[in-house]
Amino acid sequence: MNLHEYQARALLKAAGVPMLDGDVASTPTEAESIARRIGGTVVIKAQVHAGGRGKAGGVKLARNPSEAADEAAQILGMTIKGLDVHKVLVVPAAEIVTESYVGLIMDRETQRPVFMVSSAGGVDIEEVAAKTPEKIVRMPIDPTFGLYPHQALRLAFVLYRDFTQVKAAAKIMAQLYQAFVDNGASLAEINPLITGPDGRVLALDAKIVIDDNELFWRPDLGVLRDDSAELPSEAAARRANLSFIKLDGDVGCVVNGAGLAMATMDLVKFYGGEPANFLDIGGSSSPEKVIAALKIITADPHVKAILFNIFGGITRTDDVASGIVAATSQFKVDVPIVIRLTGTNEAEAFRILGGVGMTALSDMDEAVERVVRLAREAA
Amino acid sequence: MNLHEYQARALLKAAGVPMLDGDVASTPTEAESIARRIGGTVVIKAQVHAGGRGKAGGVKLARNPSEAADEAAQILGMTIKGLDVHKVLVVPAAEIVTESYVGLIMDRETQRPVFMVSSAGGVDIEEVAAKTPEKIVRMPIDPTFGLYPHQALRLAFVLYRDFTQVKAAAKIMAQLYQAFVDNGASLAEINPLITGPDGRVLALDAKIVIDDNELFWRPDLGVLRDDSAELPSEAAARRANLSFIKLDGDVGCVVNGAGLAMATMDLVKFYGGEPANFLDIGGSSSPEKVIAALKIITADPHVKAILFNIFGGITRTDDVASGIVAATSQFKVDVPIVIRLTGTNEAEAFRILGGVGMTALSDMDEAVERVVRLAREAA
Amino acid sequence: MSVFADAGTRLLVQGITGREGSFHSRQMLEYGTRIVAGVTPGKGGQTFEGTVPIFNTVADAVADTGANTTVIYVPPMAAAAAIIEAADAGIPLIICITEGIPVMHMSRAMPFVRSRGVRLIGPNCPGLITPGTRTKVGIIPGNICSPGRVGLVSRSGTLTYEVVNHLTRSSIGQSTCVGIGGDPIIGTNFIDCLRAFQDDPATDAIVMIGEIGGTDEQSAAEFVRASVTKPVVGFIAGQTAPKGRRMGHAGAIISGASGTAEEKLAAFEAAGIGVMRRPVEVVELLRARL
Amino acid sequence: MSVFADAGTRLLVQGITGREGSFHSRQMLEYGTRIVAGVTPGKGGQTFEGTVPIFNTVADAVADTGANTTVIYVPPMAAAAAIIEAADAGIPLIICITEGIPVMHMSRAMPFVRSRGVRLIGPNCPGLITPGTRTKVGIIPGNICSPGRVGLVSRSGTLTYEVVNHLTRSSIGQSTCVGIGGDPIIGTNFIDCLRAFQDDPATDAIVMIGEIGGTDEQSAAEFVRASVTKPVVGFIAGQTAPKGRRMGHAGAIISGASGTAEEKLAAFEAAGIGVMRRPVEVVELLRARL
Repeated sequence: MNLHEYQARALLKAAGVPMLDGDVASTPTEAESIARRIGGTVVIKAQVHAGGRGKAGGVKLARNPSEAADEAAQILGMTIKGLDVHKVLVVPAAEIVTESYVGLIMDRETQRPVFMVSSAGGVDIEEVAAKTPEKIVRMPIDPTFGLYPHQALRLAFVLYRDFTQVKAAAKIMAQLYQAFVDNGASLAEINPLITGPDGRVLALDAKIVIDDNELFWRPDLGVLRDDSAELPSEAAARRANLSFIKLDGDVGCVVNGAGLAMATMDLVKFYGGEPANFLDIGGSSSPEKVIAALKIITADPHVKAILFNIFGGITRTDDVASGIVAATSQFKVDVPIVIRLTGTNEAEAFRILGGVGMTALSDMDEAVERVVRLAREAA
Repeated sequence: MNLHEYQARALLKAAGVPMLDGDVASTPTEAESIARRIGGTVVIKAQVHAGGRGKAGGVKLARNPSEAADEAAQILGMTIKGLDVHKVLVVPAAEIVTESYVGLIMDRETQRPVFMVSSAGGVDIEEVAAKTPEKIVRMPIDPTFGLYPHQALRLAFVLYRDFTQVKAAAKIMAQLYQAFVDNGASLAEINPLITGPDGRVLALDAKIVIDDNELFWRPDLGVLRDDSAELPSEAAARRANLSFIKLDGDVGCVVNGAGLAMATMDLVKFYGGEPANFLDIGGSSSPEKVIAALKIITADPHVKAILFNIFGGITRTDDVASGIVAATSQFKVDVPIVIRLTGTNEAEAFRILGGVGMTALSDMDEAVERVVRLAREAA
Repeated sequence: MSVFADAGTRLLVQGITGREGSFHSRQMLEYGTRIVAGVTPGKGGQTFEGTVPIFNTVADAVADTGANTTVIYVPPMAAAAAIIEAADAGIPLIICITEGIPVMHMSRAMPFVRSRGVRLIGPNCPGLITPGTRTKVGIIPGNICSPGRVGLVSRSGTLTYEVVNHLTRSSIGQSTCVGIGGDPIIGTNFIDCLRAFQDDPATDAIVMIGEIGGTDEQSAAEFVRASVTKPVVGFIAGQTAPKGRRMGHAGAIISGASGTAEEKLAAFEAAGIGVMRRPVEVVELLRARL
Repeated sequence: MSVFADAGTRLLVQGITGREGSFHSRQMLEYGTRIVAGVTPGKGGQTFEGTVPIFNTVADAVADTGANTTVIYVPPMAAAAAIIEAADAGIPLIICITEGIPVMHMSRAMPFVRSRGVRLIGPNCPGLITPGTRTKVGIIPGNICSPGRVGLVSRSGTLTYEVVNHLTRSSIGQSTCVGIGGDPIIGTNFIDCLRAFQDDPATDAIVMIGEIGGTDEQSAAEFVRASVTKPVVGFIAGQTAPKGRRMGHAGAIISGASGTAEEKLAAFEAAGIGVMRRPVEVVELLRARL
């Protein structure tokens, strides 16, 4: 789950990371009063889950409260990379002497949190990584032992020579690491970490991504989710515990397992069709999930035919069959449904479907070929 | 540093360990009002750093507030194993169904905290350990990983069969472990851990010993020290950063290093003398420490002669010499002093002593023989 | 012969009385797996299906039954602790089926698992099955498998069944099928399995099923090139997935230039791995190599 | 030859600019020890005594100077972190002089030290000295030592000097003298040193100096009986200490029945170790055995 900058700031601030005062606003009036409280020139920053906000015009300077209101009004009406801006962050404009990058990711390869720091901060760190990887120092941290003081110090020495700044940065490394661990993050970064004319080290912008698996037992983090930052169908799917991604085709897909779901999409393409979505109902699926999945897919007017591709392992195919029967009795599905079921409890599943006059196939290629043909016929 | 029961209770309570309500009193009136607040029969417990309080009459039942005042008055006037009772703990009298022992020690051999639990609690656990060691289950905990849930559960299953009690005890194990680690303890125990008629699991008595090395950076724990529980000379030595133990002989000893100090005592005995104390001025000693050491030793009227035995390594013998010179110029020392100095900066040390007409020996046996003879002559 | 699980497997089931645990334990028993014990704290002393003794702790279960393999079905929030409990009890092979374990939990559990020198398969995986000895540990449907000499390793669950199904229907039996799981942090990777199959005298050819995201398939291809003499055929799911979107589980994400299907397929081809464009092609590719 | 430190020692000093660190670094340099680097964070780029380069981190120092041994003089609250930093930088031999480190810190540091496979001597120890190569690491006064063929290991600091002094004055030189420290948790124990001396061709006899408290001397005696063929003489300090009182450092406490001087001396005698009743007796006991 992506956090907005203002949310990430709050988590880092709670961990003790020094940063400029600032607050979030939903209206121009709010932005104005925050700007008045702060005094002087402020920056108004769009709070959307998208990179390149500056280039898109989502970050503006305002020299006084009334300019702040105007700029906030402008930005609050914007759409950046398809996402509506509902909130802006108002912070003092900082005089910047140096800009660094400090990031922490959960790394697959080392299976542990990895620090990445670079004195080339403030710009797109991925560009730095691609063009001048030697400018990024990486350090894996063993979560068993945590971040040791000497590790924080070594990272800080990458960024600064002045020992006061080194000590300040080392402290921030420790605070960032703690925030990362305590909030079950998969990414936490400060970019840029700046020094001002007074030599102070401050975090200017923050980004945190929370591991979705943490949310189950961390309702305090779950409430940070901004539903308005997602497509309605994707938000609905998430609430139903479905992995769903909207695509541009016309063949709706309901599959169990991410790998099989991707292979199904690949096969739809192979047979000349275009998938309308990626949808994984997950391992232990209930009839309710199937109903929710059908509702979400049939809400998409582009969908011309729907394919169920279920290979039962931990998923019981009879549960899926019951779900299909229940859904089609609850609401009318206007497009043809092709069902492929095999595996755990498949005899029972075929019996359930047969009970309402539905049939199912056992072969994936056969099912995909048929649903692609039906979609093409309907188009 | 030993904590009193009421202090240990406070630390465990802060960690979440369930225990009966209760409070500490310094006067019979305070005890009376606590007893009134609690209601019913209470237990009045002497707060002294000594085992066997019950047998010494330091733990009494009181059926009402006025009895509580009477018993508190009695106990507050007692001396248990040489220690005056200044405080009593007043707690409700518990109805006990089962009594267990739960302890955590920092273990030399495994170099880690070790849990010891036994369903034979409530009595002297050292007796259980000696007579029926199979009744104590030991489990070392790797502090890198901390106490895992399954370890807490295994320990709890040693004590209880009822799963509700097992879960409650496992939680207490985790809380005890956290309190142990967070407070830098070398020992933390609950004895007894009881179940009452309602089945609840409660800590009835608590004991915590803090590692002295923690106190330097933990002033919050340092304030828990009860100076009145020590001999005045030992308290003075501790404040001067000296390791000092009062003994019954007449040869005062000032030595650097615990091993050499013990060997010096052994040699005093070997030559027919009796050491008046163990005193280690430590590794990096300053003249101030020497002055403090001399003051403490000369305050003991039994001391008939004083031996300095200093082998310089990290200790600079010239610092010690300066300290002896400064001390003897500040106050009169009525008993003879035998000085043995060798090692780091010894030439300078001899020069300093020579400057005030003092001499020193280089050989330990020679010095010990001489001080024993001088003490015997003075006796 | 086979890898990881065989006739010598004495299986413990952690979470045997839960919904998933009890369902799949019955399936494993029916298939023929020797389940010697179950663990559910607080239910020690009871039995499962009248035959399998239940213990309060893994240590008790191991002491009493000599279990040498464990399969974990406990809920996500307790699963990493269950892995650690099993490792602490000295069980040399741990298979964790549970999906949805926080990655931070796994990041903390792995150093412990490694410190005990035990093998973890998963989490978020379907487990493994050795049809020749009727040994199933996990959730792979037994009825789609058949004894034979093809080893299979996969990051995916259901996609594995799809491929195994094609093999069985074409009378190509399997030595062992292993699902390693698609989570960011897993205990056993492609290379571990490839090495085991290479060393297994009962395996003649290997099928590996990967997906987009990460670089495990590329490393595995390099390992095949350098150290595997048996024929290998491979599949990559997500060839048509839009870039930069996360597909279902954390494994399936394309970050930056790394981990695209094209890259992985190129690595397969460079290593001499036969590339399946559709799951069904596994049959003809293997036939051509056996 | 010798143990742990010799002509190949390239020494780093952690805390080289502090009061104790600078004093003893000068002493070590004077004695002849090759100090190749110092570490004091924030003073990187400076030099100590005009010759020894100072670095901000141990990793920098190792990269630049190839230091293979480190000695730690930093204050107690930072000392465990300094041990960990040295181990993390891959220095195979760490000597920690610092006294007063919280035991919990050491309990956390030791698993890290072991995970890196490095040797820690101390903490709260005087270090070691090999007179034959003029290599001194720590605070043992060089002037009391002389080259020779007796190895010495001790839990005590100054008591060690006392014994070494007797040896030197009687023309019995030392191969290496090691102080292992008296804290509850130490990195290197008696047995580690006995094994090293037994294996060292330059050592003909061994002196071990223990004290009351704990069971290390008993275990060491058992090791001597089983595995040491060279003559060993031993001393136990605290024979007259009152029971149940803590003497100076945590090592010297008699808890329960275990760790009394009588017990330890009995173990020594049972193992054929020559027992010194006074430090000075080390000379005649060794002479009788050499």
